Amino acid sequence: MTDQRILSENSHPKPRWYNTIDPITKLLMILDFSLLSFSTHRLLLEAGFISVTFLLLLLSKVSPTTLKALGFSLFLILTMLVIQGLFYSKNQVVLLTILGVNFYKEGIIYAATLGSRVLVIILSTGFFMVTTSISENAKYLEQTGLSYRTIYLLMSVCYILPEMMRNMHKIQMAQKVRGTNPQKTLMQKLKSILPVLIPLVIKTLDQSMERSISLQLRGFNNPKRRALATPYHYRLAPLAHISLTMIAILLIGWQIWSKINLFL
Amino acid sequence: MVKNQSISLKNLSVKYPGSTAPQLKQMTAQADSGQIIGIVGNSRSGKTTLCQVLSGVIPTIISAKVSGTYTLNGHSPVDDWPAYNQLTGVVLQNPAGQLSGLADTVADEIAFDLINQGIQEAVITKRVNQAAMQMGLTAQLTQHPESLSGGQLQRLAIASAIATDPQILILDDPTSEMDPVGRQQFFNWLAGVKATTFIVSNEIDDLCEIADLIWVLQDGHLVAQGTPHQVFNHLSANWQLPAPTSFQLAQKMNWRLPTSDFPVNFQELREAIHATN
Amino acid sequence: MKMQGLNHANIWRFKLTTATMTLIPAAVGINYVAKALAEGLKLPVWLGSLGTFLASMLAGPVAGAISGFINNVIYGLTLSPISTVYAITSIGIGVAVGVLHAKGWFSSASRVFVSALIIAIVSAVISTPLNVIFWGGQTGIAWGDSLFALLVANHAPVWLASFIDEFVLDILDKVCVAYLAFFIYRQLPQRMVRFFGDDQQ
Amino acid sequence: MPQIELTQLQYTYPQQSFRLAIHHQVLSDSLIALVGQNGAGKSTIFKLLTGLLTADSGSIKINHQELSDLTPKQRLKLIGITFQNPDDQLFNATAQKEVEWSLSQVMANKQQITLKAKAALAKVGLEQQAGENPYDLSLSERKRLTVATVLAVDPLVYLFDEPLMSLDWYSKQMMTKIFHQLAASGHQIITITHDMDWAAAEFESLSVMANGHFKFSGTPKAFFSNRSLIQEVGLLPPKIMTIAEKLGDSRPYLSVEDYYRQHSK
Repeated sequence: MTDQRILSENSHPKPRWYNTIDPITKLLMILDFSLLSFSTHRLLLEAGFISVTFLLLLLSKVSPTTLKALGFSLFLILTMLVIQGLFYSKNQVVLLTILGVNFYKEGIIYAATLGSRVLVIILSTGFFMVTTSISENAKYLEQTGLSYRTIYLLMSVCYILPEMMRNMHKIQMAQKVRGTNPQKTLMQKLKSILPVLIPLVIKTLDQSMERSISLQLRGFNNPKRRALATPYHYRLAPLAHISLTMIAILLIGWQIWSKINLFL
Repeated sequence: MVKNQSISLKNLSVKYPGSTAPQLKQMTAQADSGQIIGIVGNSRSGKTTLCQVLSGVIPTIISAKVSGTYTLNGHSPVDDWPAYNQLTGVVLQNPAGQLSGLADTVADEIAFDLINQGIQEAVITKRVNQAAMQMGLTAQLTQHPESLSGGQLQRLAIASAIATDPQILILDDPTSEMDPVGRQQFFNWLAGVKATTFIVSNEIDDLCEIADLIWVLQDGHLVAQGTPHQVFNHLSANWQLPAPTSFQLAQKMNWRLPTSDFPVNFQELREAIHATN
Repeated sequence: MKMQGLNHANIWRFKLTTATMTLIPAAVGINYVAKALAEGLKLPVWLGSLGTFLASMLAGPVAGAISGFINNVIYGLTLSPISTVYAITSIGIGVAVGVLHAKGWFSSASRVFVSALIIAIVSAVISTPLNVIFWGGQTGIAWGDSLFALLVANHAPVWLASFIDEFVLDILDKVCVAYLAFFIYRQLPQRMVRFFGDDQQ
Repeated sequence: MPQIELTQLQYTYPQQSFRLAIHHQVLSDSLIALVGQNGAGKSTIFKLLTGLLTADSGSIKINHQELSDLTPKQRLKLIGITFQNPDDQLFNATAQKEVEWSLSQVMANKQQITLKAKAALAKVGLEQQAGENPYDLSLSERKRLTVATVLAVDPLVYLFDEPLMSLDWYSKQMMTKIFHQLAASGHQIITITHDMDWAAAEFESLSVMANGHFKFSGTPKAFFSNRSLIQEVGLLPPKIMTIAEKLGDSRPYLSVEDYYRQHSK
């Protein structure tokens, strides 16, 4: 959540090209790209989707969080290539042999297809992650008519978390100077997190109680509440929403239709 | 003396479900609108519960058994709470828990109450700036609320409460995390406030300078009410409260007012010295 | 105010009160912090559902399910995109904990173990198809995946191998989380339990 | 009498401009109030003394022993600390167990632990609450409980960070009494506080910090005589001095008692 945090702090004055795309359009883009990548088995097409989403990300900005997410998935994809290349149940044709171990073509292709899909999702979500701030999302969602309650549920954790992390740090310090027993077994380690977790949970829940009272005192559910304007001017939002939704419906419909055709 | 008793509590009792003893017991008290009422007492004496009743948090948000009658400035916190709530500004004990949870800047945070009331944006900006100025937060308006210190968070909570220009202010220990200079500034500001103000505080000296009335709570009972002068001239050891510094000094030096009472704030202290010499 | 104990018919009645509204993001935050703590201590478990457990125990299965759902959506949109799809698993966990807690299966240490088993099964049953769709059956945890590789190499069906991979990981994780939640819940002050529990009545 | 010696001590927080730099400072009085504005470096000193932070350079000696040479257990027995917010540390099911937990870090005898914990709770007036959930206690009581966790271990040096903050009067009186008892029995107490009335009236010595340096160390009387220094470090004199000044008397007074003594001569 660190990147969104930084973005929200310096809400910069000059809008870049991606600021003219509204958050819902970006979310629908994630959906469409994911559906596209799931509707094909052709690796060439997948490579195309990866390139497009990667380009989107490059043209906006690359953040450490996205890189971290990518790094983790790339590692998993690698193990997938190994496991499936070795043991996939439909393996027949040997693709290559390393140190006398056979890697099969079918398994490698299967793993590559799955891996590509994952990458498309990560890259398209990464685009959303780096180009919208929490407050922009919150304001836009409220403008589109979502209730403050729902927005609070979805967004406030991003605001609470930094405070929780700070509290956790304070608690860890306070417990450290009271002494810590050496831990070896899983049981000991689990016990050792209780001195941190219990104060943290109680503090966090206490704050939730207080916030719940405070929000009501401050009149958040007053019917007169007016949504704030978003910082950016969005272009063609309704058109983008309709067309992207149509694409999504078509893709899902096509998938269902081809599945039904299998049985006919 | 004829009093316009527009704050009136009659036999007010409060008991949380599941607890054995009531938190407030048969409280009866009066005050005028526009007065500053200092609420003092030891911990567990019922100060926070009283603030919650006065703001309507009990029983509207926290369930509890409430009996007796109470009205503030002619309004009841129970009859139409949303309407009553618009008349009040409330600051709770823990400043961090009062943040809206969805504001990027101090300005947005102060504006929250105003946005909820559907006020025009131009008016909001003006009110936010005013409230921030009164609490000395103008330089922090564009900062993230997270970056504030405990004392600054308390001032932010107060700024948010006064931005809507409430008739009634309810402040539960609003200076606990402020440094001495900040606390002094706050009490100087409070002295000039027009709204009816209830303030819970351990700062006896400051309360005696600015409060019109002091309510002393002990174990859920209202054991004393009156002007700071009356209350501290009849201080009981059972209440476990300190006397104000002026009082302690005058008592040591035997500086008495013409009524032979001791002074409780600086102005009275000067009178007492004058009367003694 | 209802004073007698558990009323089984009531646990599904749900209204998003303000108390629950502030509880849910806190639960998501607890999930996140617990996960970070487990990673920091290099524990072989995730602990990332601790907040969901507590939300279910405090405010019922629906609150827990929403916590779980939002947890994965937020996690997916900010840190790890694929975790969004496991929102379904989190919903399952939230519901299972809420029901088990309401039926008294979190009342003693021995009962908690049974609860943890049931929750682990629920979690593994929902996660397995997702693991197969996205990762060919793997979980991404080294020793679980080596088990998976071993099973697949010995011609076990992918579904079974994947379920076993997920379940062995889940059982350890859910037992740990269930006991942590059990200890923490017992230590919560009564005013807190009452405040968040009021919603169910 | 314990003695803390800081020599050429330097510490810089990563990515922050604040820098602590202490040329040479000896803290040897038994009751020391550490005062200064927010960000002056008071908490940093505490964190360095408890090993939560490691200095970039320089040395910290407690009773001529280098702090970094101590084992964690030795350090616990030498130096104990309570923080501002009691809720940052309480996690046990009862007050009694909370104190016992701290004791179990330095000793093994269960029977002794139980007895020592009971005695510590009695010292802070919580013997009646021994079986209660710490979070069911009031804030003042919770704060006293954290003091009991340190009292039980009985270190040579006590560090208290804002021990009076949000305490009621009764608890403040009790805390003051405990401090004096500790000092009388050969312990050293260093307390961070914003409460100048308390620092002036009850403490033997004041150490004043500003911008990461020690600006003053000496008696409260000497410090409060120096008005320009008080202003320079951003502090206020005790209330009694403000009252006296408004009455046209600008001499330093540490308490009402002090004023009375000087005027009845």
